[in-house]
Amino acid sequence: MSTEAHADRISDVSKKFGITPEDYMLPARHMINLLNPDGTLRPEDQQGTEPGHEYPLPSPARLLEAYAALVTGRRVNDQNSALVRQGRMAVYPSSHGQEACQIAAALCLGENDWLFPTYRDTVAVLTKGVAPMEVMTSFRGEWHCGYDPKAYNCAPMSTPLTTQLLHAVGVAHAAKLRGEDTVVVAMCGDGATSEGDFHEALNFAAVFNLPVIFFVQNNKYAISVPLSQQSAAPSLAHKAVGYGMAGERVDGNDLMALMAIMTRAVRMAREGNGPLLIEAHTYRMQAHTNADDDKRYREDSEVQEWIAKDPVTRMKAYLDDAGLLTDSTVAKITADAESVAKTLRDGMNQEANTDPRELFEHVYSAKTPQLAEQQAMLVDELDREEA
Amino acid sequence: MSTEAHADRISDVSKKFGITPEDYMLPARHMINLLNPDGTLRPEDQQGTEPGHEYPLPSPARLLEAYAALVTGRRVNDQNSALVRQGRMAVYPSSHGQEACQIAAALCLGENDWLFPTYRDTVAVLTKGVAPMEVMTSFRGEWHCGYDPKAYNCAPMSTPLTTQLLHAVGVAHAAKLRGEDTVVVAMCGDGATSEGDFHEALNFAAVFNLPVIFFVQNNKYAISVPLSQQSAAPSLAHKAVGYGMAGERVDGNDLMALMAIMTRAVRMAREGNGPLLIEAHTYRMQAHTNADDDKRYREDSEVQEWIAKDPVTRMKAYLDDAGLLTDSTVAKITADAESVAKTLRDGMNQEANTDPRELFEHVYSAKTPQLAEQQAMLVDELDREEA
Amino acid sequence: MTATTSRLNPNVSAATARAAAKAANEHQPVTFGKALNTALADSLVADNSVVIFGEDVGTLGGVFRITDGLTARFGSERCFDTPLAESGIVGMAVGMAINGMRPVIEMQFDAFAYPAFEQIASHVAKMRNRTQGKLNLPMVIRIPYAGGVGGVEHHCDSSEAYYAHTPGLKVFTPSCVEDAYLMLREAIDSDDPVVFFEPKKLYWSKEQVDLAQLAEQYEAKKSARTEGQARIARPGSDATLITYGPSVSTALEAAKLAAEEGISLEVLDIRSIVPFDDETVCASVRKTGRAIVVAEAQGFASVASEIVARVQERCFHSLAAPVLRVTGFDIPYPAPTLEKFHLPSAERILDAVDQLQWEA
Amino acid sequence: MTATTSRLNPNVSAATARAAAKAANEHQPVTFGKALNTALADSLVADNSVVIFGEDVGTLGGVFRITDGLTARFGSERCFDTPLAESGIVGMAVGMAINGMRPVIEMQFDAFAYPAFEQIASHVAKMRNRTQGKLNLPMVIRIPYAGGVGGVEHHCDSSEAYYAHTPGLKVFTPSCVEDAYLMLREAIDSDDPVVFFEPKKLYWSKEQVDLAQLAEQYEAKKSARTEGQARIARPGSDATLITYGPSVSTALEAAKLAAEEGISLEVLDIRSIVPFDDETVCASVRKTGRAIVVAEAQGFASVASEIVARVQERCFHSLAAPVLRVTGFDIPYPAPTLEKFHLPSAERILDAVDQLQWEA
Ligand SMILES: Cc1ncc(C[n+]2csc(CCOP(=O)(O)OP(=O)(O)O)c2C)c(N)n1
Ligand SMILES: Cc1ncc(C[n+]2csc(CCOP(=O)(O)OP(=O)(O)O)c2C)c(N)n1
Ligand SMILES: [Mg+2]
Ligand SMILES: [Mg+2]
Repeated sequence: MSTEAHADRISDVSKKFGITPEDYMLPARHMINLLNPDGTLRPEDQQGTEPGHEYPLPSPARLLEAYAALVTGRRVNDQNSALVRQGRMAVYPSSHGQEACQIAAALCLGENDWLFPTYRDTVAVLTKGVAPMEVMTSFRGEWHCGYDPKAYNCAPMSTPLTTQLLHAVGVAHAAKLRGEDTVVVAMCGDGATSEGDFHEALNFAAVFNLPVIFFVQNNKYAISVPLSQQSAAPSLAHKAVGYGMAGERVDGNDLMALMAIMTRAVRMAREGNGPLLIEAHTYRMQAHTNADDDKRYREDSEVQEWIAKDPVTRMKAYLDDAGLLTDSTVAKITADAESVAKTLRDGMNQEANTDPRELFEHVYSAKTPQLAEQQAMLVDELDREEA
Repeated sequence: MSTEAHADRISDVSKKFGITPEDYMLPARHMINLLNPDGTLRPEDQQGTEPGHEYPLPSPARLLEAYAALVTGRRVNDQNSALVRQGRMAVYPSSHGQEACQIAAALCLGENDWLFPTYRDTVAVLTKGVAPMEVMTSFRGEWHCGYDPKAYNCAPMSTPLTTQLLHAVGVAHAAKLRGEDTVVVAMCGDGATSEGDFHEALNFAAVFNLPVIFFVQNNKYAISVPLSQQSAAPSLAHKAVGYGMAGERVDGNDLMALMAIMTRAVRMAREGNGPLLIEAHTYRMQAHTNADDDKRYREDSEVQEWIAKDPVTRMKAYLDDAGLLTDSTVAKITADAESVAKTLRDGMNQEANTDPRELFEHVYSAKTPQLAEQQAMLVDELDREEA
Repeated sequence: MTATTSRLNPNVSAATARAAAKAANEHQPVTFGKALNTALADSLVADNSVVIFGEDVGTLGGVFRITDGLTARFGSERCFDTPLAESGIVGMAVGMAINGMRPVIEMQFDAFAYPAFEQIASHVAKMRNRTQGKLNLPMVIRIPYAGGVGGVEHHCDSSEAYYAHTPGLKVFTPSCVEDAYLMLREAIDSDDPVVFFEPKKLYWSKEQVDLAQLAEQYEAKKSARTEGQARIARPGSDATLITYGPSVSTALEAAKLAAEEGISLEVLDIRSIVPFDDETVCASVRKTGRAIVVAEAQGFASVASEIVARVQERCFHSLAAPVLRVTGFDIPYPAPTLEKFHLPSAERILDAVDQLQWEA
Repeated sequence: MTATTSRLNPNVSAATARAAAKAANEHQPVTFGKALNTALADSLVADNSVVIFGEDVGTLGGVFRITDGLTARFGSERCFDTPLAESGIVGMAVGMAINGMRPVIEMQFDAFAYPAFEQIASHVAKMRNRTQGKLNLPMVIRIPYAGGVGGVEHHCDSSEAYYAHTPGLKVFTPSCVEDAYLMLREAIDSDDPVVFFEPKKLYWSKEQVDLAQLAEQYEAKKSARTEGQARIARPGSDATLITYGPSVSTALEAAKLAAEEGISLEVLDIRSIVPFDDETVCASVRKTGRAIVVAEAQGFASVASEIVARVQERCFHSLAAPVLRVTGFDIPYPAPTLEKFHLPSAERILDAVDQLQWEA
């Protein structure tokens, strides 16, 4: 049913752009990059755009909104890392350096649109609107994901790599069958693209012509394994054509480019043109998690090089130059970020609130006789202990 | 370690061809096709070849050898289908119409090279040299694959779809580590390309720069599901670039084109240029197996159209025109095919030779105490029955 | 032998399918397969959120024809084919269930569900728990399973233990036509994910059952629940045969033979492996004092092991003999020519009955 | 609580790794992890066909550092990283084993082996049988498993039952430093595929063991075989605790506490789940007349169920009480803050001991 529809869509779109379907689906020859590391706008002929791969610049208001989220995202990353160092949080996979990707991925979605994040996408989840302490629930050692996915249209942060991409496809499929125009962003890392589920998710999305944007944060490492050991492809975005969808590469530390690409991607997906694959080139500035020792597998000099490409300073420089950052704007942005950080500090100082009796409550919609028995045994133990 | 080696190889090869790596990896714009359905050689500008995608014509001797195998392959398919109709074989997934693919895939390999076939690749397995009755063992309801894979460098015909592609990668990897120049052909169908293992196998092969040729027989159906429901890609060969390898489409009913492509592919793989993906366009002329009813999902007229493209008549017409088929050659080819068919008929008339005691013999290298106990129980039952 | 296996090949033949279609005719008995097909159709009618998908379930109606006619009747949005990828099918079902649907998906054969194992074990089973009950996954994974049909390798696994061992999944398996209908409807209406095992050798078995009446009773909530309820398939007093799925008919055959020798065997059809009906099982064993668990799957660390363990934990002092097992051997499922030696047979069950220390 | 879990995070911290490295120092006791690392190194030396691969096992030395230093010492052809794909890793290992290698592969955590389930169940387990013994697969799948380390979801599953239920696989799990070394060497030298479960909470546990001497004994075939051989971890006479892997230490603790109350518990470490040592287990239970099976995994259809079933089948008339189980609950593995309530504890074992009908 829908595949031919999808192929037709691709052919229509590429015709509209005046290029071949193949040229539409293959990524532009160069990565899309609008801002230089120093925050200056790149000359048009160096932005990487070409026919069919052109992305309108976001409005100043939109950029300011994104920048505010970026500052908060950075603050949250660093606050959480501090909480881990202080022993108040069990584990935290920081996305320091990758915040621009996560802001763009989440911010370009509408309220009814869904986000499918991974363990590293705290900032995206926050940006989707989930309350800070709810986002951090699982990292502090509680037993559940902390938020109601349906209240925020945001799935639990997924740990088994790439599995969540298929759930994203399912959510989009259900919406489509009901005639809703829900767009879904499904996130994963460069390493995760090697898993079979990545393949199956992209294929299903294309065959059923579903509005899913697969957003890959290529941060160059999967724990210790560098990209060159993960894939021999010219780029991860080159995988798209093999499913019959368009792929694009973007500078993942360039919030402006990310917003531009994601805005168009969401619009095109919503208009029924099927899935898209976006590969954002970024870098994991810190170790995989606090438990990792990245000195074992990469040179500090490599990390240092990426400091100059930092997404926050880059965006700030642009907005400063453009005269968009008044003192009061800066103050408000900083205060908002601090307020989120404070919420986290205060929240993490509270003891986690967990009752062992709850272990049995949500395994099934109603407790099985077996679980009721096991719960009774535990309750008896607890009662005896208390007595 | 090896990925960069692989990328370098691709870049070297494409440079040698005077094209970009991307153009080398993407399939030629048109499917490679040397012979018309009527057996005439297509004009050079209609063969689908282009720079970097050129395939030297096979020698007459080679073509004759391939044609002889083709005639045998067809005869075997039809003999087996007859044996099924007569109730002398349990099940047979015929490759009637696809024989040219299977001949080329197996015939271009050297003796030390390995073949990884599926359930539909009887003809390829035969062509690799496995004795006819050994090939057919599992289809007649015995419990093992029938042949010694190491004696023929031919894996058991795999049923769980696409899983065997990874085994092929492993065999190539082991050979490479030992410095052997073994080439491996791994076969699967169009439907099987949707499985996660397909993705993982191609990726591993490219990352480790292994001499594996992934040979997809795109026969347009996976049981009842047509290609359009399986993939929205411009072609299955377009998947190659996403792994950093070259992909090519070929007319799978054109034995000359297949031999030309496979000869170059095996040579290039052996020279260390890594894996390749070949998509052969063919058609499953009969039902999925004797148990299937293809009238439920396709029009007979579609099947009829493909009769005109038959690989056997096409090749025969070419060889006839070229004066390569003398009467004595034809007689020898026919006699050889008949002799294989007779072997099958005679073999299938023998009762399958199976001893229930053997159920326990090859589960482990030595029987566990548990299996010894279970075997004793069965032997006791059998003894009592006989008594 | 080969002739027989050809007729019994796991892919249902065209002739068999036509026979099945005929069997739907009112005045004829109904097949197990038709009961499942009707349960699917009735569920599609009853609940707009039910969707059916998998490999070959659309136009073809499934290799066993269990979804026969559903695409034609309900359209390709309610019953459709997917690309060939089991993890994809299960994963997409998870997403659809998150977003308000009740997916009923088919794994073509038992061993072909293994590629989906991560999705099932790490997500289907755990999503509700992970979200404190905020996301429930009302989905059914249908798996044609077990042997006795002359199927080739990978087509006859009894894989129920893998799922029964995984907390968060319910595991059902019907053994008669009425249960095929009722249990599938219950599974689809369940708010929990159900792995629904269909003994493929029963697809063509027939019984005189009025499906329309059953549907009416079910929808009026007048039919008895099957979840967590074992069924006394045959009452008896001397020993209990505890079994399920494809082995129920074998156990009944054994009980009939035993009766001829004056031994009265009670046969329990577990039906719902998870949740498990300790009550019915223990009541029977306490009454008879002897028990044998019968199942096709290899015995080691199996559902049969669990039943033995539970029974002796709970009924120890009522037991006159150890609880015995008659199961498949701990070997890969054998090919057609040998499966009869592997599967529990009435004779093997009776041998076990003989070992129940009657002299004591 | 969170502070504790941070220290015990499943990804070994840099500090822990340095501590482990120090522990290798001759005059210090040896960690379980170091014993595994040494077994790998010694196998690489002893047999050129041994190759080690998986996610992060190369440069990093594995997230638990079990492969630490192997790439540096043996080169990246003997120990190397793969792309992130577990089915790929297992499938490639199958091919390498077909072509003369002895692959030793690492699944990063228990639940991350699930994507490879089809390769393991349909090929690793069955290739020998399918080829009448022509192809054997001498490969080891190392799986760090079980809990007690404050790990997050998917990092603490006890998944041994899935593999133990699958004929064709051997399943080993060491519980002490000496066995870590010996059993891994035996697994690598085995001509059958072995799923090798490493209790991750033991990685940093230390004992005074001379690995060099152990290596010498092993290579001179002077060390006792561990395959199919349970180990009496503590002799006793009143009841038998049957256990393995991470629960052995808990059982020993319980036995110590029981001894203070005058109850003598024998502790059996099963070590080799498949093949199983019926002899040692039954001898002990026949002697004591009472048994409790202790395991971390959820109990339903588990290895513990199997052990209970076997023991009561074989020792029925020696039993003074039902064989009891102390296992994890039938729930998804809980998060760090709650795992202590889920895991078998010495107290819970002693409660079970109290229920062994001593008055009878
Ligand atoms: C199926 C599965 N296998 C292995 C792991 C263990 N693991 C967690 S994160 C990780 C690396 C992921 O790398 P990438 O996808 O690039 O994401 P990043 O961590 O860089 O954001 C691995 C191997 C897992 N979570 N799931
Ligand atoms: C993992 C797995 N899933 C499902 C099946 C059942 N099955 C056998 S053949 C087949 C269709 C395969 O189609 P394709 O790959 O195109 O090969 P063809 O049969 O056309 O040669 C299916 C679904 C299987 N063998 N393995
Ligand atoms: Mg990464
Ligand atoms: Mg096909």
